[in-house]
Amino acid sequence: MKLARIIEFLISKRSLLAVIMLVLMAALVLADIILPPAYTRFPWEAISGFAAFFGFVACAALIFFSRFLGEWLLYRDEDYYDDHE
Amino acid sequence: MITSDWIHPSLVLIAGTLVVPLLKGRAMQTWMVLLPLAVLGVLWLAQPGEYGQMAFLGMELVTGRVDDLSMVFGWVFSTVLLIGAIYALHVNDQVQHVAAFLYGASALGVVFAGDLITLYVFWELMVITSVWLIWRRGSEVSFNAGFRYLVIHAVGGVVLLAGIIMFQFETGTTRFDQIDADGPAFWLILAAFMINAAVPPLHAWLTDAYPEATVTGAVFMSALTTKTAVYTLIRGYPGTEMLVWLGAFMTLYGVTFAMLSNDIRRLLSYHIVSQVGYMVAGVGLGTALALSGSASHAFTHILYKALLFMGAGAVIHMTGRSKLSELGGLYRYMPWTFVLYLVGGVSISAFPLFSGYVSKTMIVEAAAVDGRALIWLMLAVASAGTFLSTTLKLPYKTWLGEDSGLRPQEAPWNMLLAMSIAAALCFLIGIFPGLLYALLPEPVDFDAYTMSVFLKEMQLLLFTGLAFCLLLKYVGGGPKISLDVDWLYRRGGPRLISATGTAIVTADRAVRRVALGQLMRLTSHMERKHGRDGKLAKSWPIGSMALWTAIVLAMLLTFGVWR
Amino acid sequence: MMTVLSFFNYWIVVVLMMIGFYCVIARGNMVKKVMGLNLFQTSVFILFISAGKIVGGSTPIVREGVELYSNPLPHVLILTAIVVGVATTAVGLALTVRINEAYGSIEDDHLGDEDDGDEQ
Amino acid sequence: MTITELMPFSVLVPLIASLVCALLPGRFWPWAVTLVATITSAVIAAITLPAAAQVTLSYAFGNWPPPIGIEYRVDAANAFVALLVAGMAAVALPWAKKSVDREVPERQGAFYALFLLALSGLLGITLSGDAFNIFVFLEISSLATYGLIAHGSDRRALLASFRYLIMGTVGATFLLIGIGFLYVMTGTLNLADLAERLPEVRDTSTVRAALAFIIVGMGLKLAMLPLHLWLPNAYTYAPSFVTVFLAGTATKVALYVMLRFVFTVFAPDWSFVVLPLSTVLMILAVAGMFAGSWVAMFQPNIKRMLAYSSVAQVGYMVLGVSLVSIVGLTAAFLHLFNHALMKTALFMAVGTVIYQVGSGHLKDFRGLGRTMPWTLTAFALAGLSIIGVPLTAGFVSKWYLIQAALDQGQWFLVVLILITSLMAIVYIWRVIEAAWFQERPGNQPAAGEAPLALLIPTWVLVALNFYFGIDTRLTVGGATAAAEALLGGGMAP
Repeated sequence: MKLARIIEFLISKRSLLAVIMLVLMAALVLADIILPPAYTRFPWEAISGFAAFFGFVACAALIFFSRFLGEWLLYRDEDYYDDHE
Repeated sequence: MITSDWIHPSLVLIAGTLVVPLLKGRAMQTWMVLLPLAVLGVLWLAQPGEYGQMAFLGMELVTGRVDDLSMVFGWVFSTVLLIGAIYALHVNDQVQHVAAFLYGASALGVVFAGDLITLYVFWELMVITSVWLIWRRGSEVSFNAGFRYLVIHAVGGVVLLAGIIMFQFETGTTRFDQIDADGPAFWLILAAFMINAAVPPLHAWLTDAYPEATVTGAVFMSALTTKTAVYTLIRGYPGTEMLVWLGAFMTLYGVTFAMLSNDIRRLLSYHIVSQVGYMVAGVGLGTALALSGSASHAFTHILYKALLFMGAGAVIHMTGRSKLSELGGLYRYMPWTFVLYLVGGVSISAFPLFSGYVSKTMIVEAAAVDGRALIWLMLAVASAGTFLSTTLKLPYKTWLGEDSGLRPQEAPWNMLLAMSIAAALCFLIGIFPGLLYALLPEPVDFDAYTMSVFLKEMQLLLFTGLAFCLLLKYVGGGPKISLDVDWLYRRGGPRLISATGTAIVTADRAVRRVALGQLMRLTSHMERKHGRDGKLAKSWPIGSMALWTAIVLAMLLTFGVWR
Repeated sequence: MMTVLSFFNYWIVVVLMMIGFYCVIARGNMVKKVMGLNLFQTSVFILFISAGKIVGGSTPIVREGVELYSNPLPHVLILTAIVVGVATTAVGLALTVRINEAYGSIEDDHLGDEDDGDEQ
Repeated sequence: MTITELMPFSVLVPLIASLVCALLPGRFWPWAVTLVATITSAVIAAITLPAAAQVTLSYAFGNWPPPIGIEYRVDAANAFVALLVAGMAAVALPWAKKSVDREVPERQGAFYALFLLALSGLLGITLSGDAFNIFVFLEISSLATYGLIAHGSDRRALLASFRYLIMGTVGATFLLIGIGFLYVMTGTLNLADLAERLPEVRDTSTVRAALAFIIVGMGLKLAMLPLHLWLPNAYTYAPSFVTVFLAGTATKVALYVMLRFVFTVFAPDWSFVVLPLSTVLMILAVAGMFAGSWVAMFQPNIKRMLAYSSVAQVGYMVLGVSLVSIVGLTAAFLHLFNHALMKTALFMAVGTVIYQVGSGHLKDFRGLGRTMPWTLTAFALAGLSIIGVPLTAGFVSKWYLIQAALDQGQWFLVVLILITSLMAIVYIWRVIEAAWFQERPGNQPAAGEAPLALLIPTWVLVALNFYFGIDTRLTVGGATAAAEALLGGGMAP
């Protein structure tokens, strides 16, 4: 399988890929700082790199919130419904 | 129903489906591909207008209304039928094929229905055909899930019917345009549409049933039921303020519960809820841009969600496992499925160059134009969450991550072909959004590929990815299920019913004891004098019948005669 | 007092009817039930016939010297109703015989209980 | 021979044929004679309906002019019911042959003679324009029915028949009392004549009592809750064919008699005012709809389940009546017709299963969907009609019922109708679930598909359910004409 080997290759170079990604992300934020904001319909649209910050925070919040929700209230064993149906 | 420039596509499909049980093997497979192609051909020939009028109970039915909005859905439904049929070619179960095609026919019937009665008939038909796609999985779990699905939609159907009746009574027509009734008719019809659109808390049927459907059936289901509901909402309820908030809430609800899911198709089902949330919010905004966004998002969503369900289905089909906690390291064995799935993943996450990008940004933009800051933020969080679970968590835990020791084959050719077609369409729409926009009812004044939109979206997504990589060990999961609203009727409801049942029985007994006691006291006096061994209060079969007769007669006489 | 007495035929009807209906309700024995039913029907017959009586009227047979006849129509009707009543009684008694053969009892009191099954 | 002269023969033909039938030996000839007589009746009724819808037909027996002689007076309402009764009998008879051979193997001459008597009695009730004549025909059909029910193979059939006899006689006697009161007050028995003379004397307690007695008496025969207690057992233990026939006809005719008295003899603007009739009927109807559906959901015996469902369906009809409007009465007549179609189809399907399997218990339905697909599909489709799914006849009548309720602004009735429809889904579903989703236990004999003689009539009725669900001209037209004939084209307050 040729495709499998390509994926294998990519995985073996994952630190390099990570560096490339980080550079790319830095470039995105830089671009956002350099270019003037197209709209300022919301106050945060004027802040450069807000979307990056927001994405990071939103992701972290979702991870922790859902985990909290699960452990606090919603998680049950997989056979929870079995014994009554 | 048939005129020179209009053949009802549902009719074509139903007629064609009747042939399916007669066919076998290669002939059936050919037929299954030809039939959706024929429907596409019929749609190609369709001209805008209204066709198939019939009189029924003094109302005028319009079985075929062709306009731009119904055509958008018509096109995508028949396309996904073709893709789904190819994906299911290897399945040797005619019941499933018949059910799937009839299900598609009913969904088409709904979008081309020009009046509420026709809509209702196809709406119900959609339920009773699609439930077979769940039951044919053949397990007890899927039977129970299908049954709950059936019950909820039966209730939804009754609600819809009640709404239609009141609508007809109020407005004197059953024509299906924007629902401008007020009072119960408005709310009942809206509630029925919302059940099918899986708006929380009426969504649990979806996440309960879809993961238990057959591998191929889930592909059709993911595409049709919720999107017909989106169509009816666009048609009937544009600009309903409540829907903006419900939609935004849906997007967050879906992504949150998706994070908790262990079953891969349950995870994807919660993302249906989340994605439909965007469309519902768009309907609620009600501006031309928002409605175009909803329609086009439904279009792209059907394609990429089908692709995701096909990818997940291929994994289930080849490994027999569906739990994230039992999967892992499959990339060596199913690399094509992996890559094609990822195309779906980046599409749903709205990466530039893929289909989700050109439609979702439109709804978000519409929210921004409307100046709704909170809605905008909620939708943005949901975007991050979508990327997080469908494109990062699920593929990571399935194809990469810890090796589960599974050594499956690559999926069969027809599955890969179907996925490739869907992936190609996702890509095509992402690159040439004009093709999609041209189908929409309103001219679209929106360009997704401006630097500002592009930068924001890329930052949002890539930094979500960064957070995922850093916080990987905190991501929830494991062999657990999470409770949802369905708990209310799976556990809460039965408990409540048995409690009320006991209460009713006790109350009934008490009332009867008191009533009979009174009666006995009354009659025992008579009895001591007149009866030797007779006891009036004893319940003889004939005695009680005759007694009731006497009671009713006495009632009528006292009320009516000796006033 | 006079009015009550002048309607004495209706009082008889009412009393008979009540007795008959009470029998149907309260008696478990099927033959007694049929008898109660007979009594009940008979009371109605009396109601019809007494309504047809005209004070001073003779029997409705055409003969010399009589001008005033009672109304003959109720008699004719009740003749038919009596036939119906007899038929009902016959069918009822026949059924009672068959029930006695099948169950060994004609007490309607919980007769069906011994059959297991689907009566709730 | 004009239609007016032909009309009485729909009653006379089965009456005379029953005498012939009682003397015939064997199994074929009684059935054949019955079939011919029934079809003749049905054809005459079919010819009568269009003519009666135009103008009220009147036939005087023995050339004694009414109101002295007995008159057959036929307008759209009776013609509609008569066609229903004779038509149902004609459809049920081809089905009867095999089923009766199995369940009543001996003395079929007498059995079919009783059937013909019952049929002729029911037709007589509908066509007669004379109050006492109605009572006599009521007793003829009832006595024949008791005999028919007693033919059931289970010994409980005897008990059911006896109880029905007592209750039926009480009901008929109540009717007789009512008629007696009316005669005392007006001196006439002719319905049309009564209607003319009553207004002078109607402010008396006697006339009011007459109305009360007639309503209770007919409520008994109609199985209106709480006077329905005789019905479940009678339907359950009677031979399948008898159940098939009675379910479609007997209660309908009783409803017709009640309507005839309440609407034609007493004017509705009087009868619904002196007694709180509208309220009483509505409460009883709603109670019947709920209680019948509720009990049906838990019945292990399918015949019994359908019997309780009939109690619920009678509730729908009475509900239509209680609304006292053209639309409400139309709904009642429509449901009277449509319910006959669906319930007959359902009982036929169950009877077919009983023919093949020997029992009508739910547990014996398990796994039958695979081995008897045609029978069980017929059951499921007729079940759709009783639920009231669009494109079936059941939908049409419920639609009109709901319209009638809405016209009166009774929103809660709409909700109740829809809830009881959901309950109907439950009890029909139980059978479908057993037939298709459960395995046949190994200790039960496998059953093959039923013979065509049973399947074809069942499917004809199923097809009619769908035909009248789509093409509603005949049913809605007939029902509207019947309702207008009763209400005199005007609206009651």
